[in-house]
Amino acid sequence: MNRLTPEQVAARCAADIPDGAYVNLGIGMPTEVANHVPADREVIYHSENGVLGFGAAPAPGEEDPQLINASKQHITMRPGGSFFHHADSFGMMRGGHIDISVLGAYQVAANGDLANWSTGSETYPPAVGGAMDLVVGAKQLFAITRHTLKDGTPKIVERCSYPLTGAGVVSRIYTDLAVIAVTDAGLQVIELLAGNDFDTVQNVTDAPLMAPDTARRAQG
Amino acid sequence: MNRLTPEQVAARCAADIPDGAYVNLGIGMPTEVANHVPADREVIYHSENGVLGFGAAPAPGEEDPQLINASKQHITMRPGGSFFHHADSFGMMRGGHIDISVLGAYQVAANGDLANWSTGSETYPPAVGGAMDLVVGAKQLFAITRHTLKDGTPKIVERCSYPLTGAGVVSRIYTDLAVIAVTDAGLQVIELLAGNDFDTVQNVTDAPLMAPDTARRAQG
Amino acid sequence: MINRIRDSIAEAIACVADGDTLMCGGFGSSGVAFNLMDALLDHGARDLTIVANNAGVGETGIARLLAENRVAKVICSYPRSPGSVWFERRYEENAIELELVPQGTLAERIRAAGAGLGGFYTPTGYGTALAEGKRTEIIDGVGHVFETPLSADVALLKAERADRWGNLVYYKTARNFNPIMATAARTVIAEVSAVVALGDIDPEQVVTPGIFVDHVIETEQAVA
Amino acid sequence: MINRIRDSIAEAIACVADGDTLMCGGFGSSGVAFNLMDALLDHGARDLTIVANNAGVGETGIARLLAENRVAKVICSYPRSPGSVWFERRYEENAIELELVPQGTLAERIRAAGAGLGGFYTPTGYGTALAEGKRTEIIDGVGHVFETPLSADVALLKAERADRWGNLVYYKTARNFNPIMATAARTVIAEVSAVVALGDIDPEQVVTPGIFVDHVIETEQAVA
Repeated sequence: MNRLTPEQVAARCAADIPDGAYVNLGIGMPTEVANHVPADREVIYHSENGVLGFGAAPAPGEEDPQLINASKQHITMRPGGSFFHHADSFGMMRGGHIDISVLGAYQVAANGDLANWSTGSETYPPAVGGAMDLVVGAKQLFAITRHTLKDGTPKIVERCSYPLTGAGVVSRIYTDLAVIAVTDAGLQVIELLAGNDFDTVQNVTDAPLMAPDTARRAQG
Repeated sequence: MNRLTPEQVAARCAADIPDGAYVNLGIGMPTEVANHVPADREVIYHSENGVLGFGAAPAPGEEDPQLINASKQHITMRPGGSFFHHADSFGMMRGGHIDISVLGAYQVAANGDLANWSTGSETYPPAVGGAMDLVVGAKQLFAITRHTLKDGTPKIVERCSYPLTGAGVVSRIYTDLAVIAVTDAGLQVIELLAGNDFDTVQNVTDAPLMAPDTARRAQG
Repeated sequence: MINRIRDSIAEAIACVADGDTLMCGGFGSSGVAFNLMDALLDHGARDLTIVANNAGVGETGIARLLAENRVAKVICSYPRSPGSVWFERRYEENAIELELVPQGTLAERIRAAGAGLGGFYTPTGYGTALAEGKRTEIIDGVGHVFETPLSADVALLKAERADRWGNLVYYKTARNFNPIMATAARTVIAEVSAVVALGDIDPEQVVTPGIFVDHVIETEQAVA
Repeated sequence: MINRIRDSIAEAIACVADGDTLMCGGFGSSGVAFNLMDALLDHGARDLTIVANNAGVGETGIARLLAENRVAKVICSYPRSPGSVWFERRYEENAIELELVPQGTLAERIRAAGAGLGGFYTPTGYGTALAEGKRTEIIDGVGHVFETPLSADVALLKAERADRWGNLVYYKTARNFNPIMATAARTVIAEVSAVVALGDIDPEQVVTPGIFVDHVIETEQAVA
């Protein structure tokens, strides 16, 4: 089974972000998306820690330790960017001003449920960050994640076993194996990635998937 | 009966504002107080419309129509001043960050009740502005007002007949006839102004006053 | 390419519909989008609800809309000022509805809408006639009033400078309600004294990030 | 004459007492008042409640206070990060209490305290484990959680420049929680990279007006 690299998944997700969109990038794999904006588009990225209009990672040696994204990675600013404090930053999110939120995931369920803050462990501390604000506030929510854990355990599941971040909130899933739309009828594969066939991807997915062909037939 | 001019009342009030105080000046006579800061003090004035650290009125010809106080009069800025929006401005007031609020009054009662927003008239529109935020948020509240209406009707009253802005909120009253402290025992005259005697002032006051001598005896 | 700058003021305000709720920035005559409000008269919208601190003075701005009978309701804190002749006339005629809101509560209700909150408890107004009929609660021994978010269909703002992303900075006390109203309306229109190149506004100094702004009109109006 | 500038960091933090609730600005390692937090170790305060976005990484800041067993409770949104070894150890040992708060709710609770509000309804967290035991309400068809204001005894902030009135400006994403924490603590202490003359900060650009600030310490720490 072939898998995209995290950079390739981020680039595939970036390709679906339209010109002019305001997009929050959450902690983890999502922050990578800012490095892959297609050249013909202007996308304004938002990070929870109080910045709009940031660009790609800086060249080595040009890092500013006080200019970071949600993952605490160094970023650069684009002309037109702005800084603001945390209450204003989350007002943008909760208030419905963000078009797309790209979030990491522990698990995404067939109904769009998202779990990404707690494993329910007594000893491994939970960490919620801005995820719960984004799931209630952003107009559209993309989850970006490896398709499985390293041991092969599916992360795209029939029902989340971890505590939920939000119920029915994810509309698209970008993994190293596929792009998947969450629909009322279930998980619709939009695109198989890295040259895998449908059955290969279905086999490492806990929830039933609909093949790309099914989509075309349903639309036709 | 002699009366101070409004400017003289404002100057008398300003004389009681300590060095380093943050002081909100409300609409009407209070805004005049900023013109009378004693030379040995630094007082930081706040106006509800989003400014801290303003100074006296500008010289004729130097007015900026976009730089105004709560009374919509032109002001000047002192070094160290700042501008901010209305939610931040009222956060300062409601959040307990203002040391003294100087407010105008329709009526002040013997128990510190303040009425300054509505006459209860069906046809004369009410106007509340920031008064209700100040009475809950400022650490100390000074009322500054003419002692009576032009027809002689007392404004310092046993009980307010107009709808209240706040109950038991005023600690000091500055009028064209007297400086009065609101105490648990009632209205204590601190200072008779403009050369009037106690009985003259009591005669145009609806509530019983305690003479300055009484205060000295009580303290002694 | 993102471009919030509009050539025509009529195009910028075309979205206003009869019956809309409009937020109008300003405190007294400072920070008022007079050009947008004049254009609104030509546009013809009526039966409007106006959210603003004041209700206009003289024959300009909100006063002019009141004079032309375009306003059904005013939500404000201080409708009566020297020169607020048209508001006083309409009020006396019982031709206009007034929702009087303490100024800080007005600001906070607008902010709450912009920040996606469901409402808040404030001590402001507790025990007064302005809290009558409202839900109240004693919190830590202090009486509080429950207040709901206040949003609008359109906000008409006055700012000093803008870039094509819609980033705004303001001028002195003309800032007032404008930044919070920018967050709370479905469509946000700003008239500005000058449009500058993208990047000319220092990111540390942006007051209203362009995320909140839909249309920008450059006016000739001098501010100082 | 108003002068918020202190010569000694020990004098600036002398007010901290055992059992205090401290707000610590910062997001990751940006905008953290590391010098004030180091001084706090020498000061000796213990049994502290820390309000911050993170719980420290490596051996600095909050992590160092945790290592030295000065912290009884952490109220934060994201305690676990690469390198948050001391928090993870104390958590595993059950030696520390954690109140996990969604980041936007944390920010809004802090702001509510600073702005004198009694609490607010937010949709954030509704229906999740983090809303368990909290009062909820359906507002306009959307589930909301009631959240209370969060204040502190002392705030330890990092800013870029200050003047003697205590006006503060920040630097890039080092701004983060600092301006709202400045409003919500009884005593506010800021370490700054540079003290400038009164009037050198443009009144349009002040982010935290001095009204919120009690003590300012100039540090040698370079920020860029």
